[in-house]
Amino acid sequence: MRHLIQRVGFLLVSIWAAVTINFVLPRLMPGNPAEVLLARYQGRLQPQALHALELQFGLSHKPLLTQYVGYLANLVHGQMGLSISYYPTPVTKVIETSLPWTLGLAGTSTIISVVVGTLLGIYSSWKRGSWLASALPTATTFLAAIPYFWVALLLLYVFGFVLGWFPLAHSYSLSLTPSWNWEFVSNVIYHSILPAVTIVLTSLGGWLVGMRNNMINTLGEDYVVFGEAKGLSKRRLMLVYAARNAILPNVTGFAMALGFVVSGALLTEIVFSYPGVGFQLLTAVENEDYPLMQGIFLIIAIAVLLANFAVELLYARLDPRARREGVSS
Amino acid sequence: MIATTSPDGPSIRRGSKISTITHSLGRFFSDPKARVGGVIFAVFILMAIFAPWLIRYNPQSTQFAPWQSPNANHWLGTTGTGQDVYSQIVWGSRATLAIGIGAGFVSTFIAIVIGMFGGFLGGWIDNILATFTNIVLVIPGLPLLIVITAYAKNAGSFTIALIIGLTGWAWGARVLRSQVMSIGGRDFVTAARLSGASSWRIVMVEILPNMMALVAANLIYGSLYAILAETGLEFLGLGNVSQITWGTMLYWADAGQALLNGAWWWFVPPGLAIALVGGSFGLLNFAVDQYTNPRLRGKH
Amino acid sequence: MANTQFISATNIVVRFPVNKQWTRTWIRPVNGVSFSLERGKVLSLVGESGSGKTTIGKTLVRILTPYSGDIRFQGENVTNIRGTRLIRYRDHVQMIFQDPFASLNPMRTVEQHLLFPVRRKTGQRGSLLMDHINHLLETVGLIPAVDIRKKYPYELSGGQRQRVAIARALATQPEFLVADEPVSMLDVSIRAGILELLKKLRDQQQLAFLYITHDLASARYIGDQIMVMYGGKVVEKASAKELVFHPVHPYTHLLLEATPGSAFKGPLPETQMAAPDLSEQRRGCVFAPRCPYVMGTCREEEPNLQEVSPQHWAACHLVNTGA
Amino acid sequence: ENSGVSAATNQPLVIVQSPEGTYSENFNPFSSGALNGTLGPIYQTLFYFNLIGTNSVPLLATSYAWSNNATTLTVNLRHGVQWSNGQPFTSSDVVYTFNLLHQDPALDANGIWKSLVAVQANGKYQVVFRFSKPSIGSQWWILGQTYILPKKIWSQIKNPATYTNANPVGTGPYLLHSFSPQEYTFTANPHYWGGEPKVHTLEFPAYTSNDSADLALASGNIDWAGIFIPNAKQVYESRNPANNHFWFPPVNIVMLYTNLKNPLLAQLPVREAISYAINREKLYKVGEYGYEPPASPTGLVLPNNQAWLAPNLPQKDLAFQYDPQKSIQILQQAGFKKNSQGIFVSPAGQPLSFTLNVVAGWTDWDTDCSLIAQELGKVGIQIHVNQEQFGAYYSAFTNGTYQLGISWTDPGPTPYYLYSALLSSNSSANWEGWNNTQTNNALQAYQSAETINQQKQDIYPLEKIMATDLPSIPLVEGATWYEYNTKNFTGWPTPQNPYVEPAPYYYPSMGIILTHLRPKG
Amino acid sequence: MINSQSVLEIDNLSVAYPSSQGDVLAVQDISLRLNKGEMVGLVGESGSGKSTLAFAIMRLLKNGAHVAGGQVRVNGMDIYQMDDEQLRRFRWKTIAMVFQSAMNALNPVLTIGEQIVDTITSHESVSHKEAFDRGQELLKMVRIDPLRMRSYPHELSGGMRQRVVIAIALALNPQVLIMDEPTTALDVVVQKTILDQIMELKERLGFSVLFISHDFSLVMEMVSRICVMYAGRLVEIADKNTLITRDHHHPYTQGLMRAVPRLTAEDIEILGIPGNPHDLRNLPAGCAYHPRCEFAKPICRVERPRTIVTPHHVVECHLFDENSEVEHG
Ligand SMILES: Nc1ncnc2c1ncn2[C@@H]1O[C@H](COP(=O)(O)OP(=O)(O)OP(=O)(O)O)[C@@H](O)[C@H]1O
Ligand SMILES: Nc1ncnc2c1ncn2[C@@H]1O[C@H](COP(=O)(O)OP(=O)(O)OP(=O)(O)O)[C@@H](O)[C@H]1O
Ligand SMILES: [Mg+2]
Ligand SMILES: [Mg+2]
Ligand code: NI
Repeated sequence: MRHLIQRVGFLLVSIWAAVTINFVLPRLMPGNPAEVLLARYQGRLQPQALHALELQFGLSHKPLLTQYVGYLANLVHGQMGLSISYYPTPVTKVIETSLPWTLGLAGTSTIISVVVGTLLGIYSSWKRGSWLASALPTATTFLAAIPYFWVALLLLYVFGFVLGWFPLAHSYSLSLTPSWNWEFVSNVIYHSILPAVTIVLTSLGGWLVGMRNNMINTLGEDYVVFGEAKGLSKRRLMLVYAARNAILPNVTGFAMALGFVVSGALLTEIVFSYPGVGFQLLTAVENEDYPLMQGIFLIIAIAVLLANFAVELLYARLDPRARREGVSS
Repeated sequence: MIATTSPDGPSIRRGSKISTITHSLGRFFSDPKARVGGVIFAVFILMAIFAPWLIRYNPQSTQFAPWQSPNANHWLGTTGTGQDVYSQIVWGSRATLAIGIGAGFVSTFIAIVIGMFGGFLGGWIDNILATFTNIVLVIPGLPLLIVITAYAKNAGSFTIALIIGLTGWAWGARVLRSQVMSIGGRDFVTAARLSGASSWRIVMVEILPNMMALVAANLIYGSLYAILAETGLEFLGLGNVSQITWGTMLYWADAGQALLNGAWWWFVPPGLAIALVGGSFGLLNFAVDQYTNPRLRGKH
Repeated sequence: MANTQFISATNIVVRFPVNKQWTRTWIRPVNGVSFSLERGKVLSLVGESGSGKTTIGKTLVRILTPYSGDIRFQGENVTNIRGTRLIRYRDHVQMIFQDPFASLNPMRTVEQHLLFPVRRKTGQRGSLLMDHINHLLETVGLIPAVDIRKKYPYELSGGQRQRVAIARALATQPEFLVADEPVSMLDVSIRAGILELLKKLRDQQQLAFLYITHDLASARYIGDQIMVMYGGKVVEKASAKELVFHPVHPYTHLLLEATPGSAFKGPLPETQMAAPDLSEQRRGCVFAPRCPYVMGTCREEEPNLQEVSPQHWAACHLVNTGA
Repeated sequence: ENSGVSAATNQPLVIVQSPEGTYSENFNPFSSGALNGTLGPIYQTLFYFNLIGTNSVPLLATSYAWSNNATTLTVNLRHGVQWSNGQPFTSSDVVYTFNLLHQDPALDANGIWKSLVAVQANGKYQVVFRFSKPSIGSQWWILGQTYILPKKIWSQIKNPATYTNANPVGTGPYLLHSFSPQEYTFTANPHYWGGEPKVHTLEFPAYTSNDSADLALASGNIDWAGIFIPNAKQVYESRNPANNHFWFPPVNIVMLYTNLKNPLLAQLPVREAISYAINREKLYKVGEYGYEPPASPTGLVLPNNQAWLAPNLPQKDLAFQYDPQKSIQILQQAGFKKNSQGIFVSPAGQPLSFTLNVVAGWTDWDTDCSLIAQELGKVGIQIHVNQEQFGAYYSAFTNGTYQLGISWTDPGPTPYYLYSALLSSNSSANWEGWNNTQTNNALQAYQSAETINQQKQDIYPLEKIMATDLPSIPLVEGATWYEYNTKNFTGWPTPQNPYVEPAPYYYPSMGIILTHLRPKG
Repeated sequence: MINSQSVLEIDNLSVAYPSSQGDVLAVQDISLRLNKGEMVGLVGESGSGKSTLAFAIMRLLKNGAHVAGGQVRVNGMDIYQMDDEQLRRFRWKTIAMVFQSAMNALNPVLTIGEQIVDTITSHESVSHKEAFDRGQELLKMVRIDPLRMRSYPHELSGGMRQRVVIAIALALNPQVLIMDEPTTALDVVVQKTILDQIMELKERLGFSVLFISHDFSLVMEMVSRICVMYAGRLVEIADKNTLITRDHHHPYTQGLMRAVPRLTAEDIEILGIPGNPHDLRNLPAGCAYHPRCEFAKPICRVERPRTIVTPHHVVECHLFDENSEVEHG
C-alpha cells in the first residue's frame, strides 16, 4: 500500500511541478502576447490596438498568485484557455488538430528508428568482426551527430525540389479530402516519407549503439553460452536468449523517447511545413502564447509520465524478475 | 586488438602516475575508433585555438562579391552578403566548441553534484533530488531551451552554454545516481566508512574515481547534445545571430536561401563541420565504452 | 585480564524491508540472537547460506542498526550510537568482508587502502607511515611489501586480496574483529595460511573474533566455540569439539553429515530443500519444514535455546522435551 | 472554346500570404487571428484608400462628405448590395457595426471612439458620424479600416470578440468553401454587387517555414504570395521569366529611432553625425538585397507620396548624403573629442557609445544593424548591436528604455498618418519622445483640413521638421513583398498599374485585386 | 592404457588465450580419455585451466581463446572438424555440460519449462506437449515439483536452479556429462543432496561424467579416477584406489590431499601449500610447480618433466623419472 501511495505521490508531484513550471516559464519572458502580435502586423496595426488586444486576451495584471490559482482551477476542469496566436480558438482545439499528425509522424518514425536501430544493433553485435557490422555503428554515430534540420533541409531541397520526387510541404495533398481510403492514406504516407527519413536517420545511431553494447554484454552471459551449448538454433539463441534480455536496459530509453515524440520533431516539422505540435510550440513561444505553450508542455509532460508508466507495466511483462508478485510460493 | 580481461573494469598499470596516465591513454587510443575520433577532435580544437592565424579575411566583413563559388581566393566561396565562408567556418569553431564543451562541463558538474550526493546520502535529500531530477527529465529539452533562451535576451555563447548545461543534466544525474547507489552499496565503501572516512571523503576518494568512465561519457555526450542543441537554437534565430558560430552560419544560409541560390558551399560546410565534431565525440564516447567495458572490445 | 562480557549481544533482531509491487513486508534475517565473547577468544558462526551470519556481523560493527536488542562493548551500550560516538566505537572494532573482490576499491592501490586508516589511527606521516604500512603488509604475509604496495586489486590473486582486506581491518588495531568467511573463496593451498595468521593474531594480540563461515572444519579449527545458525536463529552453541562430536540439533547433524570427507557416510535424510521462512509472521521452529524428526509442536511453538549439557545449548523441542 | 474557358476558370488561385503555420478556423474580422481573406474578400469596408497611390475605391459606400468644421462625416451607401445569405445591406448594419465597437472597447483596435460621439442612420442608405472635435484623421479608420458586419447575425452573438465565425456571411466577392488546418478555400460569390469574380476558386495552403514556402513558390506552385525572398531575381524570377514576377513596392520608412531622453542623442549634432555616417546605399544593396532604396529625409514614402512633397525644399532635405568626414566635422564643431579608443567623447565626458536594438531573426534588419555599427565605428561612434526577441525589443520601445533602435513606421493613405504616429506628442508610437509645439500644431490643423490642398499645407512644415531636426533618422524605405505568377491569371497590380497595394497581406486591397484578376486563355 | 570403450578422447590439447604479451596457454598438451559410464574427477586450484578445458571440449571457447593444438574426439569424431549444424546437433545430444556458474546459466526471462522444452525440441522432432511432459519427468528426477515448469529462474533458490540445470543436462540422455564445479556456490547440505542425486542418476542412466572441482575431498567421494591439473598441465592421473593406497604422488597432489582437514579427527589441522599460486603469464622455467615444491631438485628448475605413463597412473614429475622402473615393478 505504502508503495502505491509513494508512486502515485510521485506522479502527482511531477505533474504539479510540470504544471507549475509551465505556468512560471512563459511569464518570465519579457513582453506580452499583445505586443508580440503587433509584430505580426508590422506597421499595419495601430498602437492603440495594443490596449484592445490586451483586453481581448484578458491579460491580467492581477497578482501572480491569483493568476496561478485560477490557472490551476481551470486545469482541474480541463480548461486550458484560449490560444493567443490562434485567438480565439481554445488551446485544446489547436492541440487536437496538430497532435495526431505529430503522433503519426514522429511516433511512427521513432518506432521505426527503435526497431531498425535495435535490429541493426543485434546484427552488428552478432556478426561482430564482419566489415558491415563494424561500419554500421560508426556510420550511424556520424549520422546521429548531424543537426537534423540540416538533413531535413538537404533532403527537402534535393528530393523535394530538385528531383521533385517528394512533396515540398504538408501532410497530404490538399486537393484530397481526409478519409480512410487507400488514396488518402497512401498520400499521407507519401508526404511523411522525407520527414520520417530525417528522424529515422538521425536517431538510428543511438539505438543501434545502445543495443549493440547491451547485446555484447548479454552475449557474454552464462545463459547465452549455455544456450549455445544446448545446441539451440542460432535464431532462437539470438532473439530469445540474447536480444530479449539485451533489450531490457533500453526499455526506459524507449519510454523517454516515446514521451518526447511530441516535442522531438519540432525542427523537422517546421522545415517540412508539417502540421504538428512541434511547430505549434515554436509559434506559441514566438508569440508568447502562454496558454498554448502551457497546453503543449502539459501534453508532453503527461505523455512522458504515461509512457514511463506504460513501460513499467511493459517491463513487468518483459522481465519476469520485475514481477515481484509472481507465481512463486 | 588485445583483450585483457580484468574483473574490475578499467585497469591501470602500475608505475608512476605519469606513466600510468600515458599508458592508459595509449591503451585508449590503441582503439581505431578512439584514434579517428581523437584526430578529428584535435583538428577542430587546433582550428579553434589558432583561428586568428588561420582565417584569411575578417569573417564578418561583407566586402566581397556575394555568391561566389569556391575559388582560389575564397576556398569555400562567399555568402549571399559577401562574407568569406572559409573564414567563418574557422572562426565559428571557437564559439561552437566553447559552447559545446562548456555546456558539457556545466551539465556534468551538476549531474555529479545532484546525482552523486543524492545517491550516496540517500534519505529525504535523495528523495527530493531524485524527484527533482525526474521532473526536469519530464520537461522537454529543446522547447524548454527555446523558452529560456527567449528569456535570456541577446544570449551570447556563454549564456547559451550555461542554459544548455543547466537544462541538460538530468539524464546524467539519473545515471550517475544509480551508479553511485550501486557502488555505494559495495563492501569497499562500507569498509572505508568503518575505517572512519567522512561522507565527503568517501564520495570524492572512493566512489568518484570508479565512475570516471561514466563521467567522461557524460561529458562527451553532454557536449554533443549541447552542440546540437545550440545549433538548433541558433538555426531558429534564438541565439545571438550576429556572432559567428556554425549554428548562426546555418541560420544565415537558410535565411539567405543558400540552397535555392545554388550556394551549397554556404550551407553544406557548417553542417558537415558539426557532423564531424559530433561524430568525433560519438567515436570517443564509443571508445570510452569499450575502454571501460572489456566485453565491448573488438574481436580480432 | 580476560574480561567476560567484552562484547555481548542480547536478543538482536534485524529486519529488512521486502518491497512487493504494491506493498512492503519485512523479513527478519536475524531474529533474537544472543551471545557474548571474551577478549582473545574466537566464536565461530556457522550456518547455511542466508541464515543471517553476515547480517549479524554487520550489526555488531554497527554497519546495520538492530531493530531491537542490545549490543554492549566493554560495558558500553553501542546499540544505537551515532555520529562521533559511532566513529570512536569503530576505532575498536573492524570487519573483514566476505567478498575480497568487492571489498577493495578497484581504483586504489593497496597502499592507498591502508594509508587513511593507519594515518587516522597513528597520526604518522612520511617514512614512519610507510614503515608502518610495510610492517602491516608483512604481518599478513604479503611479501615483499614494497612491491605489493603499489599494486591495484586486479593485479592481486584472490588470496592476496583477502590478505589486503585483513591488513586493512588490522590497520586500526581493533580489539574485536568480525571475519566474514575470510577464506571462503580461497584454494586449499592458501586457505591454511590465512587461518594460521588469524590464529596468531588471536594469541598474540588478544584479539577477539567472530569467525563467520559455513565450513565446519575451519570453524572447528579456529573457534573456541561454535554457534550454529539457521534461518536467523541460533540453533546450537557449544565448544568447538563438543559440537562436532556431540551435535544435538538436527540441522547440525545435517551439516556434519554433508561436509565432504566427514566420517558420516550414506545418504542424507530426505528433507525438503526450501529456504527458511524469514517473514515476521512465521510460527514455530524455523527448521521444522526440513526437519526429518519434525513433531506437531515444532510447527506451533518456537523452541528456545536451552543448555542441554554443560556449556552446550540447543534450540530444539526434540532435545528439550527429551532431556 | 467554351471548355477551354471553363478549364481555366476551374484552375484555383493559390495564395500564400506568408508562412504562418497551420490554420485554426477563424473568420472573425475583429480577431487578430482572422484568417487571410476574411478582410476584403469576405468582409468589406466602406472605402479603400490606396497606400501606394493617391486613388481611393468606393466599396460599400459610394461617397462621403465632411462638414461642420470636420466634425460631421456623412456617408452614402451603395444600393443593391446583398449579404451572402441574401439579406439586403443597409445603414442599420453600418450603425450596428460601429456601435459594437463602442460597446466593446476590445474590438475597437483603431481607437475610433476616442473622438467619435455618435453614429446615426439617415434612411436606409446614409450614415452620419458625429465627432467631438475636428477629425479628418479618423477618415481612414472609419471608412477604410472598419469592416461592416450583418446586424441580423452578429447581434445574436454573445461575445463577438471570441466568436470564430465558421460560416462567415459578408458582402465581399468571395465565400468560404472549405476549411482544414492545412488549407481553406474560397469560391466566387455569384451575387457579388460588383459582378461574380472571374477567378472561381481561391486556395490558401498553410506553410510553416520559409524553406518549404520558398521552394513551393520557386517551383510555381503558388500564384500569389507575400513572402520575403532574398535575391528574388535569381531565385524566383529567373526560374521562369515569362510568368514569375515580383514587385516590392515601398509602403513605409525603416527608421533609426533615437531616444531623445538620452542626453547625447538629444543633441542634434549627434543625430546629424550619425545620419551622415550611415551608408544608406549599402543598407539598400547589402542589407536589403536591393529591395529598399534609401529613404527621403522628409520621411515621406516616395514616389507614393510625391504629390505631398513640399515644393521648395532644398536639395539637402531631398536626399541623404553619405559623408563620414562631415560627420566627424560636425562632432568636432560641437566640441566632441576622440578618446584613446578612437571614440568621440562629449565635452561633458560621455563617450558616444550606444546600443542599437533590433529583433533577432529579422535578418535584413540584423544585417543593416551590423552595417550601421561598422560604419559608425569608423567615424568614432561605438555601437553595440542588441538583438532581442520581439517582446523584449518592443517593450524597450514602448517603455522608452532603449538608446537606438531600428523599427518601422505606421503608414497611411496620406503622410499625416505616419507623422502623427511618429511625431505627435500623444502618440503611443512616438518612441523617440519628440515633443514640439510646431509639430503638434501642424497635426492639429490637419484634423480640420477638409480639402487636399489644405492638408498639404499642414503637412509641409512636418516634412521640414523631419529633415532638419531629425527627430529620428530615416534609413531606407520599407518594402512589402509581393510575388505573382502570370501563368494562369492576369490583371495583377504592377509598377505600371499600381491600382492598389499588392501584397496579399494588405487589407482590404486583396478583395479589390481579386475582382481584377481573370483566368488566362 | 587404451580402452576401446572410451567415449571422449582428448589428445595433446592446448588452448591459448590472447594477451598483451602474446598467446598464453591456459591448457597445455593435455591428453585424457573418458570411458563409458565412468566418472572422472578433475581437480586443481583456481585458474589452473579446468573450465577452459571443459569449454574446449564443448567447442565453446570465447573471448579469443582458441585451440592451439591437439584434438578432441567424441566417439571417434573430431569435434573441431564439424560444421555448424553438425556441431549444434552434437552438443547436448552427445555431451552436455553443467556450467561452473550454473545458477546464472538459466535465461531469466524464460520459464524453466520453456528452457527445458526448447532444449528437447532443438534436437528431436517432438511435439511441445510431449517435450513438456518429458520436462516434468526430468524435474521429478532431480526432485523438483513438476509444477515448477512454469516458474521463472529467479523464483527458485540457488540449489533448485542448479538442479534444473542438471535436469536440462540430462534431457537428451547424453553420453558424457561435464560438470564444472556444479556445487561450489552452494551450501554443504544442498551440495551433498545434489551430488547424491547425480550419483544415483549416473548409475541409472549410465552416462560418463567429467567432474571438475577444486575441492579434493569432494571429488574423492565421488569419482573412480582423478586428474590433477596445475598451471594448465595435467600433472597426475590416477585411479582413486591407487591414490588412496599409495603415498607416492606428485608433490602437488600430495599437498592437495594434505590440505583436506579431517573434521572429526581428534585434533583438527589444516595444512596449506606454501608459496603463491602460479601466474600463467609468468610461468617459471622447468616444472611450473618447482617454486612451491618441497622436493624440488636442480633439474626441476630447468627441464620440464616428461609424462610417465603406467597402468592406472599417469604423472608428470622428475621425481618419478628415476623411479619409473621401480613403479613398473
Ligand atoms: N540489505 C538487505 N536488504 C534485504 N535483505 C537482506 C539484506 N541483506 C541481507 N538480506 C537478506 O537477509 C538474509 C541473511 O543474509 P546474510 O547475508 O546475513 O546471510 P549469510 O548467512 O551471511 O549468507 P552467506 O553464507 O550466503 O553469506 C538473506 O535472506 C538475505 O537475502
Ligand atoms: N578470457 C580470458 N582471457 C585471458 N585469460 C583467461 C580468460 N579466461 C580465463 N583466463 C585464464 O586462463 C586460466 C585458466 O582459467 P580457467 O577458468 O580455465 O580456470 P579454472 O581452473 O576453471 O579455475 P576456477 O577453479 O577458478 O574455475 C586462468 O589463468 C585465467 O586467468
Ligand atoms: Mg554472508
Ligand atoms: Mg573454472
Ligand atoms: Ni588481439
